[in-house]
Amino acid sequence: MQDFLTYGIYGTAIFLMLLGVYAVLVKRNLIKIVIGLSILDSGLHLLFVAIGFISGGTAPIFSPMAIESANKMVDPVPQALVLTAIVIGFGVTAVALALVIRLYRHHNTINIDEIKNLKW
Amino acid sequence: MMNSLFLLLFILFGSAILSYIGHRISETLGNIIVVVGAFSASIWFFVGFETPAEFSYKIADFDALWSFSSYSWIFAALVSILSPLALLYSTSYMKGKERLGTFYFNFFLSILGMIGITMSQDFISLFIFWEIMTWSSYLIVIYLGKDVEKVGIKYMIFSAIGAYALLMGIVLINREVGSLLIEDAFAYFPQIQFSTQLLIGILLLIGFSIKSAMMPLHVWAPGAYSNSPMSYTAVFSGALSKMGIYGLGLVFIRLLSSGEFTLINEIFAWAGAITTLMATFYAIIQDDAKKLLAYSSIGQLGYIIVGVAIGTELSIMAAIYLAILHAAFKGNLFMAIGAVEKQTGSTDMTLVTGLIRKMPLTFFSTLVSIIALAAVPPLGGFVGKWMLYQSLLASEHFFLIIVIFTASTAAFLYSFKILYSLFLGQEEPEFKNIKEAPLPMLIPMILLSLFLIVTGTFPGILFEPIANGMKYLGFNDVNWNMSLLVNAWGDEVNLQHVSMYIGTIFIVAFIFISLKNRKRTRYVTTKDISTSGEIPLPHENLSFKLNFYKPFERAISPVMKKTMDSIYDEIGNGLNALFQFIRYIYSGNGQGYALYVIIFFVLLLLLKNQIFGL
Amino acid sequence: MNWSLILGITITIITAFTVGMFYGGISRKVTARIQNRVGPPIWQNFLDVLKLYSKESAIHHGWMQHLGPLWAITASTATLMFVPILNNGQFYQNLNFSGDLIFLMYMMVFGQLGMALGAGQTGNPNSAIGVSRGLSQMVGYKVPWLLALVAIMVQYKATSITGLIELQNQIGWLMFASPFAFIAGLLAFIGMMHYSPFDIVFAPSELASGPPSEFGGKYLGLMMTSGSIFTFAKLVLFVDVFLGGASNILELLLKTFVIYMIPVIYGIVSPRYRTEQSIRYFWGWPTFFGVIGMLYAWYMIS
Amino acid sequence: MVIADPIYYIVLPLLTAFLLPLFGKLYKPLIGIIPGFVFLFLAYMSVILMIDIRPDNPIITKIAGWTPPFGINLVFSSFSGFIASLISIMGFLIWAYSYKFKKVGFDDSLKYFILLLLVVTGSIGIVLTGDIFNLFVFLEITGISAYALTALYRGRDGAEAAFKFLLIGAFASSMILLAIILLYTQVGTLNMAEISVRMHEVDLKIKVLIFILFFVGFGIEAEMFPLNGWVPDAYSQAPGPIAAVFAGMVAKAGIYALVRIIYLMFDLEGAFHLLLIMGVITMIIAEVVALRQEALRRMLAYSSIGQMGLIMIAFSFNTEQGVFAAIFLMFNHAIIKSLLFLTTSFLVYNTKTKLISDLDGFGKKMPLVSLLFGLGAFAIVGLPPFSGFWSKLYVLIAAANQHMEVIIALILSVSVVEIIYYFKVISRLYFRKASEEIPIQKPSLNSSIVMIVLGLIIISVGVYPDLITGLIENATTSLLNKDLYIEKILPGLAEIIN
Amino acid sequence: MIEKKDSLAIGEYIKNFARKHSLFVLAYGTGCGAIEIPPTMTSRYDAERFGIRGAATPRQADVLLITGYLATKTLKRVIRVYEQMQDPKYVIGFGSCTINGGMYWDSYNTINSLDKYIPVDVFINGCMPRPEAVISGFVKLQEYIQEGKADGWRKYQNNIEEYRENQKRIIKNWRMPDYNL
Repeated sequence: MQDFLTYGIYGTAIFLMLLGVYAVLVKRNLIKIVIGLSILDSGLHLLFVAIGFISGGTAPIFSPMAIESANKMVDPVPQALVLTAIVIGFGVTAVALALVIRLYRHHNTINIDEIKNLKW
Repeated sequence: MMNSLFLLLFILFGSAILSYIGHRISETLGNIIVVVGAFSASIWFFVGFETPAEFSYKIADFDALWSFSSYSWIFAALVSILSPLALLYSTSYMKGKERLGTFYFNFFLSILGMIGITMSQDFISLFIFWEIMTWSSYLIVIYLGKDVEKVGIKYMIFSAIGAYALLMGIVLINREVGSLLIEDAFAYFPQIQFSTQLLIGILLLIGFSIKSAMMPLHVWAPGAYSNSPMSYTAVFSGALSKMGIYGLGLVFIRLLSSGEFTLINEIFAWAGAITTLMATFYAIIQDDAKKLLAYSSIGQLGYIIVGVAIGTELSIMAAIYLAILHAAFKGNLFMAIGAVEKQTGSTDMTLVTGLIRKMPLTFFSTLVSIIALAAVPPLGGFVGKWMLYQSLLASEHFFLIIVIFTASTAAFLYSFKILYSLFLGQEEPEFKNIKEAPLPMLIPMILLSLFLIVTGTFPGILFEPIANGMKYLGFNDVNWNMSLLVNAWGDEVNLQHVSMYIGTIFIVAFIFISLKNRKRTRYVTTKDISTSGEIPLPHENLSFKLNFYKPFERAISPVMKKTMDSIYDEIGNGLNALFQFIRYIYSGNGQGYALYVIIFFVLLLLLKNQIFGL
Repeated sequence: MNWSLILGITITIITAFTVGMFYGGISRKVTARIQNRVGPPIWQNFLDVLKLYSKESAIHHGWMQHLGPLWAITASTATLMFVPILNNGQFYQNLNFSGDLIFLMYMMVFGQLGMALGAGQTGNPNSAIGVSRGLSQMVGYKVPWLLALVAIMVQYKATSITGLIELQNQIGWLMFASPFAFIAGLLAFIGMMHYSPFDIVFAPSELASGPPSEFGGKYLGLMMTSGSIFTFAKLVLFVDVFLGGASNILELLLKTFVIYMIPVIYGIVSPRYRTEQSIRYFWGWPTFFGVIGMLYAWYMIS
Repeated sequence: MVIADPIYYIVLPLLTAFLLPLFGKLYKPLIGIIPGFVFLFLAYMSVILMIDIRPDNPIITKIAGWTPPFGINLVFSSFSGFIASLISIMGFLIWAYSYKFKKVGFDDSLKYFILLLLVVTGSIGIVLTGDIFNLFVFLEITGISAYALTALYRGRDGAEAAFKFLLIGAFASSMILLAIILLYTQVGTLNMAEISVRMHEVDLKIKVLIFILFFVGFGIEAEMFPLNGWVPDAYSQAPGPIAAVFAGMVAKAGIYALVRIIYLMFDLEGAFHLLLIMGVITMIIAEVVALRQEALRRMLAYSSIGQMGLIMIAFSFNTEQGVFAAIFLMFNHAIIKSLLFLTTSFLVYNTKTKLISDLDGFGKKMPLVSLLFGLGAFAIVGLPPFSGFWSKLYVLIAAANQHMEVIIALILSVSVVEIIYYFKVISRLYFRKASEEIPIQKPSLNSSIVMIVLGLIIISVGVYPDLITGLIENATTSLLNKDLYIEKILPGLAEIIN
Repeated sequence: MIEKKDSLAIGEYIKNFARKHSLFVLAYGTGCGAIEIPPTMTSRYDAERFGIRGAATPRQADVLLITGYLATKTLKRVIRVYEQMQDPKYVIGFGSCTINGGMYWDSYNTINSLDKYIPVDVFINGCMPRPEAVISGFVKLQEYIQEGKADGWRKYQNNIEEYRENQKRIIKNWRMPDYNL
């Protein structure tokens, strides 16, 4: 059960990443591409959090109870990092959406195939 | 305390800057600075040295040493003599052109480069000066803005290929020898592995031979020589190309001296000979005097390359002698053609005609140069050719001698063509008011002509420094006489007898033919010719100009079908198409780029075993 | 002043002139006889030259035309001076030891260049066309000629003619010692004489005699003088190089006459080549023989 | 005595960036002036720090008092310090160049300076940080501000370029993040020094996987082929000085990160081979494509990629000479390519189409700018006596000492291509008649001064390379001496672990 | 003892001897008479035995052979050619046409008497003259040369105005280059 959960989480993370990549590579709609990026990020974040997770572990706060079960304490670092990463991902998404708006105004389309002024 | 060598460069660089500033202010001031600067550098070169002057320093961890060897002194002297003359000529030739400041700046820089090359006793400063010379000459080549893309880029491409071949050789020497001093390289070179020796040798040879316009690598030369202002081309063809010869001499005689490289010597000698022959053929079919001279320069450089590549005592002597002579007569010729261009506005040999009576002194200097070029006794050119043939005979290069002798004979064709087309033939009313070239242009031409005449009888004045310089190349006891040529088998040519005899007979016959019927000998215009009674109209010019050597062209047509130019063009076009294709990689599609990332990533994953040796 | 040298030079030139003129006359006579004519007397050329010198007026189109014939005569006599006329110094030695074969090859062009310039100045298109053809043809025949001479120079390690003559006193005529070189040389020599079929340079009816078409009177006279001297000089050179020279004047005349008759007779029965045809001819069989001669020489020395 | 601490490299610009709108509210011109002071201070501090710094005494700053490996630390070693100083000085110059930013409105100017400050922060942060995750954060700061800067102009296709940049950049960050995650699972730390020490414990296969992820991720910033699709678009669409920022800072930071990863963390022999191969491919393809460009700035962008390829090649030799050459190249490329972009900005601004073919006769119209462009072109193709020559020479010498004759030949043949396209431009500038008279916007005084300063640096380093070689030698030693780095950051750790 | 005058005479004799035996003929062969030149020159009659040979250009020629009628157009050319020849030079009028116009005597565009326009030394009668006649004409010319009587060229020089006048009468558009004779 625990394995199933672990692998399930990992599997979900990888699935999300692949989904994101698929969206970015295949979808022609700029918004969908941005969504794809977000999904990709989410997958990564999930993976990161999952790594730090220990089944049945405690919060990484030093307390007398925690000290005796030090092995059971989940790793705090990934969690901290994921928070940062989420913020960054949010920033990127925001910029991306702003750009999409700009692109739509400029080109009157959000089909990426039609936005190819710069090439070669 | 300033080093005298450093001062020499400083004078040149200062002149460059000052002449730029001077020309920004007024042309006269600029011209004065140019002439004064050029001559003071030259005078300083000849009188200012307490030999042997040396200047050694370290730059970026490389030992560098400046000093004139007796061998490089010859070439430096060549530059120092030719360049002030060309600059003097230039003050008049370039009168009224735009951006003179830039022109003279680059002119001085390329002189600086040449002097620097000859004084560099280490490869690093040699290369630096080499490149300075190259780019400054490039800027002059495209200075007039004609065919900038074609000619300028071609020149730069080939210069770059040459320079980079040189650079590669230099870094390999650095690796093998651990020092960039030329002397060290000579000393340790024999200890290097043979294949590396070979590679270094070939690279250096390619580097140097591009500047001296050897056959498969010559295509830059015709355009570059004919497109730059003639005052510069005099130096370009006369002195700058000799820097390649200088380097070839060093490489062939000092570096590849072990005797295992005879094949390379042979290849280069043959390349030089074929250069000569083909360039001569191309010169023959040109209709523009500049182009003709440009090809002729290539041809003449071919002889010199042959001489250097053969590498016997006499051939080296011949090569250096020819190099000096070529500087004199080709410099003179380019100046003369420049004078024609200046006065008539064209050098198209089918248009300009009958200038002999308008520009007699220009004609005289052209004639003298052409005689020297065609190696007809009793002028200096013959001496060099004679020595070259003798050295080839003595070193048993029989078929080589045939090739270059044929080229030499064919050179008469273009020699005559240039004299005939520009100066002889019927006079054109259009050119009625042409005047002789101004004095600053004439003086250098006359001086060089006198030099050519003197060397015809007394080549010894050149043999002295040459013999001196050849000591540096390892030929210690070079025999020379003031005016007696002796070959390996003891056969000799006494130049004094030759000149005396020719002079005497010429004068006697001249007196005879001038005095005979003197009263009833009269001059008639070139319109008064026997044309089966037909009377040519004033504007009809009957001079035979177009397709002058058509029969000869027909005879040699099989070898002219595919030019080196067209081969390079094909390569260039092919590469361009390929590059254009590569360009489409950047398709402009953002998703595509993202896909590249993924593909690259996947590829790395797939190939990781190969890459990381798992 | 070295009066004996000057005397020798004068006598040599006069001899060469006389012989050359007579040879010219003989060739005209022979031509006439072959064409079933009586022909002019063999001294006809003397009369022609004399007449030309006695013309009372002359024109020139400028200095180069004035000087052109001078160059020609200078070159032809100079060639003569550096060729040993007779072996063993029996005749005037002149300047035999001051020049060698390579020098001579260039010296022989000197006059042509001068003539070409003179002809060029006239402004007559025919002259220029003639010069163009002449120079082109020269490149043609020089190749086998060079091959022949270089083969000999290489094989016997001598570039001076006196050296070659001495050598031939020991080993016999080079004509037999180096037969291929001889054939190449002879074929080239035919071209050098500018007789038919290689006379497109002077083609009288097509080009109005080509280069000399604007030369008349004394200029033409000087040119004819120079031509006859040059003919003799070339013959002597050929005889010296290939036929072992001559030890007395009679032998010399005999040998030169025989050699001279080859181009003459060949010419009489030949039509005219166009320029490129003649160039291709020279670069064909004669060059082939020259190359064979060269290989032979190479084989002999190694 | 000025307080000189590497922490200011991060803190000051970051703080200024966020406070700038406030300043702007107080007094409008402050928007331009304040960043100038910040950059000036950073540049000054760089000089102060660089005077003392030696390979054996890097300055290590512990942020918030946490000692490594627990806290984040900044390492100002000879190498990172050199790059950081370069970036900060370039930052100052670019500020000076764009001080009177195009006379556009308050908003644009504000955005511009904020983003400029952020880019500098991010780039310097990438260089200085000793923590891998921190590096990622700085990379993202750089990235986001770079996307925004690319799209700064509304009139151009900036948004398109920015979006492509973003798309690829997001992939890069994902990969780096994934790599960090994997790395963390393996070594359980994020401090680079400690990672380096613990790296040998990692299974080789995982190690390679992590490496590849890092390689691809940083390769995008380092403009490696085929990950460089964004480069020409971004360079050509961003404001002129920003292209210089990209060439001089962002790309440098990217290659720095890549090199750090390779040299410090992964002792994989194959990494160097891979770097060499990718360097060669990048260089060749970029230069070849540059040859066929019609737009000047795209051409420069491709040329920039080519130079990055050359830098990669130089780094891949893994010898002292190679690293020396590479750092020299980085320096030269930052200076020269910035000069080129800054001058190009003026050239292009005065043409209608921004194509090379429109540049006929600009040598007369804009003598100073054209001259400096020519100088830059001469320098970048490696003609003596300009600074580019020396770095190219050192690369060749390094390659020669590695017995890589083929690589030398390739580098040199590519240089020929480089010469062709640069000289095409020069010949158009100077040796063609101007087609028509368009009113020309002359460069302002401050930008002229900046460009002249850059030109002077090029010439003086070219004539007397020893000006800079001492610093570069120190930097080389510092990069190659991995143990020293670890020892200084984590005293005694190596012994404990081993 | 030979007087100075005698020596001059001897010199003149020798010169004339050479001149007479070396006649370079420039044939102006526009008329039908030109057909007789080839037989004269070739094997059957072989004029070369008298030292007569063809010249290609007027500069080299001694004898100008006018073979037949001259149209007003061709006269101009003939005058030009004649003036380009070197002294001493001789003219042979060949056939009746050159004497009195022959069968073209009343043609509107031919000249009747050549002698009016350029000095003719020897006329050869006949329409057309046979090679024998031609050769006899040449022999006559040789005789004149030896005797010094063939001085048409001198006559032309001395009476140039008169000749010019005659010439200009025929050639209406006198556009000849101004040769200094």
